[in-house]
Amino acid sequence: MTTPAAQTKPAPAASPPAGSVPVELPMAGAPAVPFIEIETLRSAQFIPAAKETLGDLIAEQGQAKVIRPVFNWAGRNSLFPLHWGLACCAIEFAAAFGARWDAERFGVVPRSSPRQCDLMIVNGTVTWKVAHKLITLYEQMPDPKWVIAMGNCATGGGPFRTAYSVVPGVDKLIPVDVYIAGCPPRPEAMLDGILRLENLIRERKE
Amino acid sequence: MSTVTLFSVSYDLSTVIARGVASVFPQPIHGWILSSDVVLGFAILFFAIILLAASMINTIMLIWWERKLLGRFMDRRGAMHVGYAGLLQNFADGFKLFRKFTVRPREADSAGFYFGPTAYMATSLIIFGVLPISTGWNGGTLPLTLLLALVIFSFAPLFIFVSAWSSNNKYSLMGGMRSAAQMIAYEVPILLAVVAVVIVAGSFDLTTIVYEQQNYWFWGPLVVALIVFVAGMLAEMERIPFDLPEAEAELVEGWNTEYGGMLFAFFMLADYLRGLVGSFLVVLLFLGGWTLPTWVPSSLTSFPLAGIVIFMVKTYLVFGLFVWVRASLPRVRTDQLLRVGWNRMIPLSLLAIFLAAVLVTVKCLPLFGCVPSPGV
Amino acid sequence: MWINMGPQHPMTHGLWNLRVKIDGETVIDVDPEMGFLHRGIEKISEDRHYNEVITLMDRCCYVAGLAWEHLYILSAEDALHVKPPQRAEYLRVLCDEFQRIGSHIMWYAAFVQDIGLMSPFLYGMRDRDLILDLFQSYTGARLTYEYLRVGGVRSDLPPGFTARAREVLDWLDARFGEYDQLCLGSDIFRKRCDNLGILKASDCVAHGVTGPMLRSAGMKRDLRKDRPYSVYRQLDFDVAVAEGADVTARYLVRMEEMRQSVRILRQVLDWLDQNPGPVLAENLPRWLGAPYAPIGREGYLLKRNYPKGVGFSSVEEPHGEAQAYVVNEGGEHPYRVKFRSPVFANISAARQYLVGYHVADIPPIMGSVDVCVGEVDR
Amino acid sequence: MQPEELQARISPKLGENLLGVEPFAGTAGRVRFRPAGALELFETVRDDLGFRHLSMVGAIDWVDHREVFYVVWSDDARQYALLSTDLAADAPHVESASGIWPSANWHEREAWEFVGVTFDHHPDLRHLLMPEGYAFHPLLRSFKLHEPEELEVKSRRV
Repeated sequence: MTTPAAQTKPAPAASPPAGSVPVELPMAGAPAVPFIEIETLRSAQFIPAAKETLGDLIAEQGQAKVIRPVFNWAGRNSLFPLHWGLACCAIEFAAAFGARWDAERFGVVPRSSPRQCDLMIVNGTVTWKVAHKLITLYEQMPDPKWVIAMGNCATGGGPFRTAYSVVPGVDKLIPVDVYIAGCPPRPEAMLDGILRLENLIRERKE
Repeated sequence: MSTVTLFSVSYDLSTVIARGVASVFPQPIHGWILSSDVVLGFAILFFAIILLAASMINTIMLIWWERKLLGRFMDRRGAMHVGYAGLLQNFADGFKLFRKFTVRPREADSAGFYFGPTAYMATSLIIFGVLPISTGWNGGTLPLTLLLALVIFSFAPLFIFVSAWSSNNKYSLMGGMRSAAQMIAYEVPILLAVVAVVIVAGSFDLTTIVYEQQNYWFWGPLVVALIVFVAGMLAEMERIPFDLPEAEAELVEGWNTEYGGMLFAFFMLADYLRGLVGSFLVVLLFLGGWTLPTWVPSSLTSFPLAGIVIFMVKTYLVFGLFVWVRASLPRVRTDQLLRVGWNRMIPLSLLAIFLAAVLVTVKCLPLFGCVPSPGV
Repeated sequence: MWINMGPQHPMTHGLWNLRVKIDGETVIDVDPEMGFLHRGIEKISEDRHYNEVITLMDRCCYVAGLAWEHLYILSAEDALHVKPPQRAEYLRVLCDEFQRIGSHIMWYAAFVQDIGLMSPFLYGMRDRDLILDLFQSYTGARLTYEYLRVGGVRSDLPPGFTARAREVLDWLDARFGEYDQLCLGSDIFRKRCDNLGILKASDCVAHGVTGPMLRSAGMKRDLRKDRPYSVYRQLDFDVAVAEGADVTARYLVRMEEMRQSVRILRQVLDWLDQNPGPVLAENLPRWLGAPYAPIGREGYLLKRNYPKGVGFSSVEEPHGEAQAYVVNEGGEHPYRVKFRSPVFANISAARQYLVGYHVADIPPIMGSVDVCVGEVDR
Repeated sequence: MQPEELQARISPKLGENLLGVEPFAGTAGRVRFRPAGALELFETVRDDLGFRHLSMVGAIDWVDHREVFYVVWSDDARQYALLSTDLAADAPHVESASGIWPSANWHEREAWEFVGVTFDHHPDLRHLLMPEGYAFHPLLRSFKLHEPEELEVKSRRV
């Protein structure tokens, strides 16, 4: 048994296939951790049905001044988050849907299937064991999609950032749009994060 | 009757537009455009478009109605920040889903994956063509509207099963199986309960059935049939306590687990369209359709479009009842559901038929008044 | 056919995976897969001051943070040879019992949603927020409190707390009947939950199952009675027991436990009203009292000479019996901290109470187990 | 139940494999035994002394040796007892208790995973909390934690 510190840098994998960037998931320098290649993941399981939906087509054909604001308005006012709970923040996530805060006021309705979601709220500590699943879920969500890192753990590992099994921040795995501070953030903070995300979408120009 | 109906409006509109268009063209085309067949065709088209738009808007309002009601039952507010009191919330949802990427899993069968939701949506919309909302709704009379509506209504399990199977997901498959079993099990009691209504009314035509309820509404004497019909409708519409096919806790989202974007919107809309149809049927068969009890002074009901307004108010109230059930009952299990369906519902519906036969034979019941002679 | 229920599945209420082998709709084998939330709390604790470990305890079980703080504190005090004042003990019991009600209400909210009852989730969250408000008024936080300390608690109650707490207790007492009406009053609920997920008392003992699951099998075991820690010996309450060992019995046990907790809390509030006093032990070593204060020569010496010790404690947490084993090898960090989570054992027996039932029965059964993944994975 | 009573009732069965029973706060006592006598001790403790409930199996790395301890509970005596044994550091192994107490199954998996103690004849000794194929035993003293900045994370935006 050698000390893990000595193995922080594992030997490079034997010539990764061209066109794919391996994402290495370090487990305190464990060399036995498998590589996942996001390109492979995408191509193996999911292919887009069509390059553009009918909605995209219409939006491109003109009327950008009318249709785009309408879709933008619709998109920001109906954010369906993925219904899952990682850790402590999930309790506050649930409380935000309770009677006192009622996130449904803003059109936020959790859906269980990632296909029907626009928003992934990473509400808790992300471990390397769940990292694969998290990326898969993110890939399963259809575009356009957003990610909120809720709480210190999802933002940067929080109190567990030194642990051998914890991802120091979910932005190591997927792109994050809004970070919410707090351990755990109060439900108001979560709603505030969602409203900030709505502002981000409002300013989107594409 | 000389009242303005939806069909007459669309016929007039069609005539006006046909005249305008025909005036541009020389004689042979001019005459052809003004021929009665073409005008009638356009009239039907306009009728369909108006009906489609009205039913879509009504469905979306129904979702809003359900969300607000559920919110109140649950001690919260429900959607309230998009539009006045959240009225525009569901339009936002719809537009957003329209805009979303539609993902098809590679292993999914493409034909079934796209055909299922589309056909589900289409069959749900077709029913609105045959349901009368108010007097003189349809241009002509169809003698078997009720039967036609129920037949179209019962196509759904086929399409649900096709889409569930072709999406190649274990949860979808289980949901599809449950859905098919459940809908087939509850078709039978629904049809039998309807037979009770038909025996009393003496017709399969929904308009006639409504007119038969001038003296008294059928919910009183046919209360057993009403119970069977409402329970069966809850199962057909897959709402709590019978929402096993999309039971969230065990099957994620049931048969629409793999559907996102517009196809999911189709499923969502079609579900509520069926909810609307179910409420329509309850109102038509048991609650007197667009009529009010005779003791209501006619001066109160003589405003324009009174029939439609009365009908829609009743419909929303009936749907509110369904929402109430949803807010207060847990979900049953598959085997319990089927057992209730086959062992309880069918005997009950047979009992309802028997009671209806007794009612027709005796002609008069002290509490409910007299039955008009069948077969008007 | 094997299906994966989790890690993202509405049934799990956390991050774990139940692999289920089904034949038609009947379950023939299950294999729980844990560890998606393993944060290495036991390892991190070896790198923290004794009081800093309390921070981790809150996050260990996020619905019963104070109970886990109490668990750790008891064994840490054993290992460090510290004794808290009496008022602190009562305050800890206050925390424990409020936490028990909060945790059970959270369980109720999640459980009824599993069987498709939607409204009680909202009612439960509404009532739980009242308890969290109370916590907030004296610990400053809603979920992660860091309130208990080695040698006592951090601060005393704010003025007017006991009156407000009594109001909340009256409100809750009235709500429990409402909950029962929504569940037990419904025929569908009884049909769904009776004779479901049966785990007999002998199986419970063999598989290490504790807490409400064990008591629902008719076994009267509650560490608060059998091995009274803190001041439970002075308090008057009954152990909630039910017969049947099924989901309904677990529901009944938890409901009765909440009522008993209200009873305990009324006594504790009375005592707290009458007996003011210090809440933190005096003459604590400096390195123990203030983790971030610079350790001077005096404190350093004290630490070096501090006697070694091993602490073992066991408390009746809302989910069952939790245990802690803390080894003090004479340093400012614990040498080894080991926790036993009740849910860990309860889930490990999953094969015993799931096989043979329907797929649709899995959510209510697992709901009745009351899974808190944080404490299983730690 | 007192430590002396435990000693008196266990020693005839175990003989020299029993190293002694010492008092331990809050429990009936701490039984120290040699790993060779593990199964006999477990059976004695469960069947003769009535400790039918195994609460916890834990392991500690004392650098020069490793310790495995078992916490058992008796419903009759309403008491806990600790059983503990010392294992050699180079190849720590002890007989599995999961045949006697089924609840030991997961606890032993965890102890193997984190402290590297092998349990002989365990039905299913695989990873429980860490992913399959994880090569380290994190709760060993030689396993050091580091700040995340020291980890090299190759990431890309998806």
